[in-house]
Amino acid sequence: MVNSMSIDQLAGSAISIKGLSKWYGDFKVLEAIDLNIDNGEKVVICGPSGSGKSTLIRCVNGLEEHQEGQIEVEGKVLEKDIKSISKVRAEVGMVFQHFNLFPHLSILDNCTLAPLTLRNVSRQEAEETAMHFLEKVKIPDQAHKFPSQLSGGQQQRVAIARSLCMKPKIMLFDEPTSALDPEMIKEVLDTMVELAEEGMTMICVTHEMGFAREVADRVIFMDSGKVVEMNTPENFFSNPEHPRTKLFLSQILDH
Amino acid sequence: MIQPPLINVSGLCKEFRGGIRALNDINLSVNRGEVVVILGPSGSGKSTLIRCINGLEETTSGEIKVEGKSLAGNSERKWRNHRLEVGMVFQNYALFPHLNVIKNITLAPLRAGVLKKEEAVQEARRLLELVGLAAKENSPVASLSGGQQQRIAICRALAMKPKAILFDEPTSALDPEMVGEVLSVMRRLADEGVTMICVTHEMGFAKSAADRIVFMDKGEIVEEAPPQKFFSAPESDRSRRFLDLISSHHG
Amino acid sequence: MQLIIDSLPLLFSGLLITFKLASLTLILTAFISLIFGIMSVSRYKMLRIISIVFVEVFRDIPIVVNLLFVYFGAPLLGLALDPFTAALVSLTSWGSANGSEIIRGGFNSLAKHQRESAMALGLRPWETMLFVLLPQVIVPVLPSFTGLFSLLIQATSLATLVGASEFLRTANIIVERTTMMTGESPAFAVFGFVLCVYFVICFSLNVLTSKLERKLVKSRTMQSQEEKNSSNLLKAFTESFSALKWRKSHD
Amino acid sequence: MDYQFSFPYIWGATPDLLDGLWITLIVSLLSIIFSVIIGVVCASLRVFHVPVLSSVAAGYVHFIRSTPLLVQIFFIFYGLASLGFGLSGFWSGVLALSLWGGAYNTENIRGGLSAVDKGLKEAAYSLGLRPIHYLRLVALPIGLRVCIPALLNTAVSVLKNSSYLQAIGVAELTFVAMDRVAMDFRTLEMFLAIGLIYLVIVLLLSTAVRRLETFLKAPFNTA
Repeated sequence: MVNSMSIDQLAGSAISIKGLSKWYGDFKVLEAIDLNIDNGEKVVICGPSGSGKSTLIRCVNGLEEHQEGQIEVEGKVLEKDIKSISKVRAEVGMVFQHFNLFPHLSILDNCTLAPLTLRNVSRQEAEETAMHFLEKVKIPDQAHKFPSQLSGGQQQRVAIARSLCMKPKIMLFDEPTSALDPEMIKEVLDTMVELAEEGMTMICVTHEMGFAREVADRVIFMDSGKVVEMNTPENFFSNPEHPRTKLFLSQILDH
Repeated sequence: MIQPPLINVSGLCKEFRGGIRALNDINLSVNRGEVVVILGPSGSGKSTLIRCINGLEETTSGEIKVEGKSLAGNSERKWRNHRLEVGMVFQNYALFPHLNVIKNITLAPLRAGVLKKEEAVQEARRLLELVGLAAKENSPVASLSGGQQQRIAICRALAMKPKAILFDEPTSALDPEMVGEVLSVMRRLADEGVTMICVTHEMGFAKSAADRIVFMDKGEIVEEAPPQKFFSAPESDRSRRFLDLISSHHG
Repeated sequence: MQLIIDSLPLLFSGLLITFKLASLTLILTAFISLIFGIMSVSRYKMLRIISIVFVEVFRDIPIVVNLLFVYFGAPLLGLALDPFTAALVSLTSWGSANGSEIIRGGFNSLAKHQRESAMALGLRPWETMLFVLLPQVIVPVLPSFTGLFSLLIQATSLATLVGASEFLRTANIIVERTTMMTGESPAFAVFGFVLCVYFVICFSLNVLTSKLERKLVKSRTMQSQEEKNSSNLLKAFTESFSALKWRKSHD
Repeated sequence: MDYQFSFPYIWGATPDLLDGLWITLIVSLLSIIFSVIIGVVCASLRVFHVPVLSSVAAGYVHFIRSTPLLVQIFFIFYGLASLGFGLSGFWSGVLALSLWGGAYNTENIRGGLSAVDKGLKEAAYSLGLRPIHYLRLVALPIGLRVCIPALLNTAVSVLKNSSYLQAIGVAELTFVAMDRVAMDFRTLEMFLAIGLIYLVIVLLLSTAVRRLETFLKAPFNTA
């Protein structure tokens, strides 16, 4: 009985994190994190700066090494050797706060670089895929420009398209809108909402509470490297359990 | 007798090198005790405007008057005297990293000879108390959070006993949880009757603290209205579009 | 090997002169660099031009040419210099040109906000320089200066060319003398020894340089971890380092 | 002191000076080419953390940067000869300057590679690219562009430092001038002439570097 349950859980799990701990020197950034994320689930992580929320999702695709615990992505355990990490990374797309587009490549080349290098596709095929996703984020007409010629909002949408070109099963977002001017936040959030509606598994570190309310299946609140509260968005916003959460929400929502 | 406005800007134009027009015929007057919030998309010239008011940018044409005295084309010395009367708070705090908190606050008043050493320290302590950072008096600036640094930058500007304070996006470099603490200090100043001109994206603050909203776009003032009116029934299309974009993802 | 041990007293007397030359050069260089460095960011165009001309001329003309000119040319202008003084003059002029460039780089890498916020507080230009800018420039340029000092110490060996009896010249004398007496040249061992002595001295300076650099970058990084929003400062510092490294002339 | 400055003297010395300039340029050019090759090789060894060789490269860089160029030149010219591997003054000079420039170029190129924004590395990795892909497709195209000005600055230094070679009798510009000074005592004329020549060459080159720097600093957008 117990066994079959855990197998069932595994089958539905996109990401399973068990007892994850991480230190920077003596400083513990993550403390015994347990987290299961099902296929198609959308999770929003929030918390004060330094709470470890970015570190957590950076551990999921091996950008940060963890010291204890286990991370499984799509049933594959994240190991230390570069080959297995690369395999996991190809399944997991990531979008960064500062976009991190390759400045020396055009938008189109940014999108085709990884597929051409890692997957056996022809250039034509890769470019078609790229254009497909660029249309989806509504900037096909910018395909031959360079990143520096685009606004922040446009760059971030390109970054999303670039990740999608690898056809990932999971998308990680690390404060995707916090480096953007206020008028550009909406266009990026709209893209993310659309992606969510198509059923993509998403983990999102963000302070955009409107987005969390609209899209998230679960909201996680972290503080000092620990998961303090995990709840449905309705409960999370209307009656948070933990005093730390209440304080945080009052700080974020009040002004 | 009608008192002249504290700050009066008329016909102000500013061109950057290369002929880019950042400000076009700006007319704005701010009365004593008034809180004016300037809103607008990025690149609309709102920061440039208040930097001109503080003489950090040279103006191309137009006039800036403080208490009825014109500043156009004046010498560096007069600008300096003017700056003594108008404080400024920057987006990136711009605290002096090599000085501790209290020295940051007392440096300018001491150099300007406004206060004696003891008075200056006392005044600084009073201001630190006001922003809730009395305990940080001797900390190095670098050890403080962004919100704390910005509150100290406000103290630093207040220590000169300015007649008005200009805020240039004071919260936009801050983490979201720290925005509240800075805004509450600003609110308190507004309540106490400090004259403020504030460039910000914080709509909540604009709604609750401003006496007047000035909406700018492409270097021009598009709309000027009290906040209730601006947020409920903006007159121009441009303001409406801006409000749509900003508000749709908040709250 | 025996030869080197036998000649140690002679070598040591040369090394002493090298030390004397180096220490005088370093002190003068530090002082003159500061003056020209501050001049190069002055508000007065004339001072800036003087500084630029000084820097360009003494950096661009090879130090060998500079030295030979000072030694052989000065007598024609009625100012005969002994080899030691000639070396001191030319090394100092070369070092100061490079040093003032380092200091100028330090000023330019300071966040623009620092000067502005000091201005906004009404500090006078010289007060801004003395209390706000200079203290912030001194520390970040330290590594570049220890690097420059290492180069200057190396450059003292050039004094050989005009006949100052410093370290390399004593070594040269030993090589020549022994070759004449025995018919076999000990050049490999003797010059190898000289290389090693210089290496010990300059390598420790270079290690100090990179330690200072790392420490500075680290203190800035730690600051920025606590304080994400001050990353512009960190950027300014790292940029200044890379800029300085490129510019660090290494003749 | 009745020293009569004579411009015609400079004019008369022009053929000699041109000969010297020619040698200066040839020595510099050869040394610059070798020093870039050395720099690329050693920087790659360092960046790839090749065992043993990486430390050897580091040691070489430290040694060259911590010892005077003049002593290096003497060591190569006199020292090697005393062991029986004598090189001519010309080739000793090229060898010394190449080794010297190579050490600085190693650091230049390494610096260029590490100046590439860390975020790009993470972005590349998060797309599943391997370190070698990252180096080839992202770090090198950006990093080399970043370090071109530094390479040119070192090249300018090599050219200036070719004047050190007058100490071992290579007939380059400074040597020619000193030679004539010893014969005719026209010190001011000769130094004015070579001083101007160096100044013009270096100013031209460094202006070019600065132009290039602003050009290179501009974002990538020439489609």
